[in-house]
Amino acid sequence: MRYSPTLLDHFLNPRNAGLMRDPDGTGVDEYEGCGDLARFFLRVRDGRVAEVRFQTYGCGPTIAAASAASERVAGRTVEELLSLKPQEVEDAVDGLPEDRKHAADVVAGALRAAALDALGRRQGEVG
Amino acid sequence: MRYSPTLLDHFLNPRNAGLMRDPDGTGVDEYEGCGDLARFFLRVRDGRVAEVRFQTYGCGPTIAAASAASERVAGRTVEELLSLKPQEVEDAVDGLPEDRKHAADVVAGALRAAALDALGRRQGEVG
Amino acid sequence: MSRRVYLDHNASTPVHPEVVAEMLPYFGERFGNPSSVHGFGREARAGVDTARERVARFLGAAPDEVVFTSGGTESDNMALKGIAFARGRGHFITSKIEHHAVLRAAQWLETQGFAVTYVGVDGHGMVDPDEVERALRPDTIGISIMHANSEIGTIQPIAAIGRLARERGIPFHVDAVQTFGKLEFDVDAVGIDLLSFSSHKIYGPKGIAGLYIRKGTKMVSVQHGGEHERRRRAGTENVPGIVGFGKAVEIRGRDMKDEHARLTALRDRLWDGIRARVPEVRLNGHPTERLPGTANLGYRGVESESIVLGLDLKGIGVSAGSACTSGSVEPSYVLVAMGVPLEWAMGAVRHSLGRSTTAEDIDYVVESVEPIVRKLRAVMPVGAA
Amino acid sequence: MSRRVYLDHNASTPVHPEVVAEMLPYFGERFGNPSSVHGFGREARAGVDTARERVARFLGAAPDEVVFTSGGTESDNMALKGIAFARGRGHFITSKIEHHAVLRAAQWLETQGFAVTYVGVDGHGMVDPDEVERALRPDTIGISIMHANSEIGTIQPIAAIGRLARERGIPFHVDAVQTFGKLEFDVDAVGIDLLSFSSHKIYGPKGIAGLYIRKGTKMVSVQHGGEHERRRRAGTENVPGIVGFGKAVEIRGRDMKDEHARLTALRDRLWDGIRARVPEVRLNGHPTERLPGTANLGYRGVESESIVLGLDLKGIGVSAGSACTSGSVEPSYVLVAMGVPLEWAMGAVRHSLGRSTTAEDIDYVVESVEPIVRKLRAVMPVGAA
Ligand SMILES: Cc1ncc(COP(=O)(O)O)c(C=O)c1O
Ligand SMILES: Cc1ncc(COP(=O)(O)O)c(C=O)c1O
Repeated sequence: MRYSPTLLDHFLNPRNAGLMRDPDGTGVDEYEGCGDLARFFLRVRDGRVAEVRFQTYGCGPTIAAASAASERVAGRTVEELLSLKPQEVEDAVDGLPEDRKHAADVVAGALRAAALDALGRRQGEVG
Repeated sequence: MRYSPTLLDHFLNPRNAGLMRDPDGTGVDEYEGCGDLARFFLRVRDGRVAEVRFQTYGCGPTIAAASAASERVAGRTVEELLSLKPQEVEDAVDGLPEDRKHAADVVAGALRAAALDALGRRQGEVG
Repeated sequence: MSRRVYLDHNASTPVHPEVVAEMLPYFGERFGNPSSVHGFGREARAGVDTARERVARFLGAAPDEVVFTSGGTESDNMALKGIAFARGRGHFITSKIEHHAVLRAAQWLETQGFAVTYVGVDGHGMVDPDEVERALRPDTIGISIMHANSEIGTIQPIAAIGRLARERGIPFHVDAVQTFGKLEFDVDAVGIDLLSFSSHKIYGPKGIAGLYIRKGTKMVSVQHGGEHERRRRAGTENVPGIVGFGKAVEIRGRDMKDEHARLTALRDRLWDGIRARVPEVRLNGHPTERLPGTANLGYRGVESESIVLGLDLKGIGVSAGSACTSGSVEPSYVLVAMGVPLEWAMGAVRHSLGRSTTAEDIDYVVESVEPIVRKLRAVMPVGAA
Repeated sequence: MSRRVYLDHNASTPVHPEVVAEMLPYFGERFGNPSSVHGFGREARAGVDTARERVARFLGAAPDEVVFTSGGTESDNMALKGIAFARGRGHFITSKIEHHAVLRAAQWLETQGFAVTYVGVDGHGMVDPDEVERALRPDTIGISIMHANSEIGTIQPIAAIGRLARERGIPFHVDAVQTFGKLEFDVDAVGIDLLSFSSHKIYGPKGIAGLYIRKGTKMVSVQHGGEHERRRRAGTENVPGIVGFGKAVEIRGRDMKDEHARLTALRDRLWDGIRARVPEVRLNGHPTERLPGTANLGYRGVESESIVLGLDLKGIGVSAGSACTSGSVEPSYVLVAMGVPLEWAMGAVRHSLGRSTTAEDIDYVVESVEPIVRKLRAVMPVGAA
């Protein structure tokens, strides 16, 4: 099998999958040319990620990466999330084959977008 | 094996191979484009073939065909020999593969040539 | 993963034990080069001759009309290029849903100055003979239409196309890699001049296939070298492969009919079982004119590779209609040509059944598919695809 | 015919029992298509990967520089045509004694507008690197020189030719079908860009071979279709063949050196034995720079096919230097290029030794040859040839 046990576990039993009502931030990323898509929803409390939800369309690794990342980022500050690297997402699923690296890209991209959205809304509130 | 037992026997133990001193007729045939060559020597008594000798250069079937034909034609009249057909030579070795039919051609050709030569000499003597 | 179910017979098949047994002596004992004139060579040659006769008998052809090649891909390449280079210029007609071996050979011929028309297909993946007729040009030198497509299994009206070709004296090539040994047909009745057929799709070994070339068809060889295969395909013959192929064909002649009925029933059991449990699923391909063991199912809004992975984790081997290679998911060009909407095409999964497939296997697959698709749909954004 | 002696290893070899054992599981169990992503496909892919690594290690190459093909003939065709069509026009240099796979591919390229120079050889069958240098043109796009000739075994000065090619940035192809697994060499040290090598000459199965392509070499594929072999050779991989080939190469890495010494001694025993008993016999090929197991002997005035037949009837398999096909005896083009006089060339017989060859075999052959040649000479017209 070209995928790690961790990846397969997240693929078979995705954590935090689904919609979120009234999120504090949402973000989407799509892989250029590829149908793969990830959408993240964040609930933020005291500047930290209190709850994460996601939806994805894509091959197994994308689903698994989204699930693993959703666990990994819980509790972080929104600012930290702004600089989330694909490598960290890849590490969360114990590696990705060369031709599936885009799974980490699209998940990290969607999470950064969601963090940016949350930050924007907060500043909106403050301002 | 693509050759008959008869052919192989003649190839391994050629009958009547060799030169003949003062023959009454000799004939050669060579296969066009192919190095295969047969030369026959005839001793004629009372218009009939009393003794045959041959030399050949060529692949196994040619040697065998020459040997088998040398036995087959002994006792025939020289006139009969003039119309010797390749098929009869082929029959004498119990058949030839398609790509070795020329063995019968070259042997029949050389025997006909030897018969013609013998006939010419006889007429020369008479005239 | 205790249970394993292989439903990818259109990709490749396990070699029949009788075939392996037939091949074995040709590795260590009858190992000669068939071109050698000595006894060792003749033993090998005899094996090749027997196999050629078996294949020819199956096709209704003469043994010297059969050329052995290294695979279906080579056969297709040889057919198209052999016709093309024997004529130097001209126009081909083929279809949009041919195997890549035909399509890419045709595309390459276009770079060499040949012209090609690619006819389309209808919603069931069927070529229209009238469209082939309309595509004919005065300089048409070849028509290449596959017998059945590997992805959807739709069986083409090759007899009608063969008539067109024959009336005009145009060589007709049929890629029968997916039907040879599965359907009965006769090269004369159908008017076929060249026919590609392969071993590893019918329980023979990989690395061996054939091209039928009707006597008198103007062809040149495309692999140059020694004078093997009556100067039509250079290279030392793959003797054990040829011997095994011949045996596989012989076995198919024996088993084919019963298998046809059995697989058709199992294939329908699969489709009926899945559509009873899973919403928004469709059958891609022709409802009746279809390979007995092939069922291509499209799950709306789901990505097919994730279904393949889910089934793989249950020990089930099926293949995805779309392929995600290095980051770009391409829907199948066959489904696109059929006009299958993208949200269905991206979720296409091919099940292809074979000798070993049982009703229990099918039921296991049916039960496994349902939760996988349900779970995948649960993580998907609505209307994403 | 109780005793059987096979001295035609340059034509083909029996598959090593360890190789057969390695292949067997890939017929019935690990039968998947390596392109399939599921478990059945991955098992097959793993076998292919291991074999590729074994071959690469033997060559001193990277695994992705190795492409598997269906035979030495295909490798040679792919090398020449792949270079040619990647460039569209240009000039090749090759030799007059190449295998037909190279010669006829080159001749075909001439019909497609490419130019070819065929350099000659000396009396030992050796190409002169200086002649290759003189043949160079500004538009030279490829040099193809074989490593060792199958008929005479002469080993070419490929390192010197490789230097010439490298200095000018011209791709250098070496047909190593007869040396791969028999001689040690390193593609980097010799400056080789493309190398043809084959399985059935080294106790691997028929129907599988390879082409080494140095990274960065501009090449196009010549068999079009799917994206196998990193898009360089379309067609489902011959998995058992590849696996067996890999094993055969591994075994050669282990046995090659000892075999080299053993076969050289046996080959010399054969030559010494025959020339002591038979008058007017010569050795064709280089006295020292020669394949260990190859002895091509010429019997003056005798027709070689009849010697082959005579030995065949004693259970001995050797091959004729001249071939009588459908009524026309052609002396070997290799011997002709070497300037061997016709009355010697027509009587050339090749003995090629291998793993199973023993000293007893050699002595049996020596004893068998003498009476055969003597009898044949007895029926021959003096000075006929
Ligand atoms: C219709 C068709 N043609 C050609 C091929 C090519 O066969 P191979 O990959 O064995 O060369 C296939 C294989 O899937 C096929 O299905
Ligand atoms: C030097 C050389 N090149 C190429 C080939 C062709 O190999 P194959 O006939 O296995 O395709 C041979 C086979 O004898 C050979 O000796």
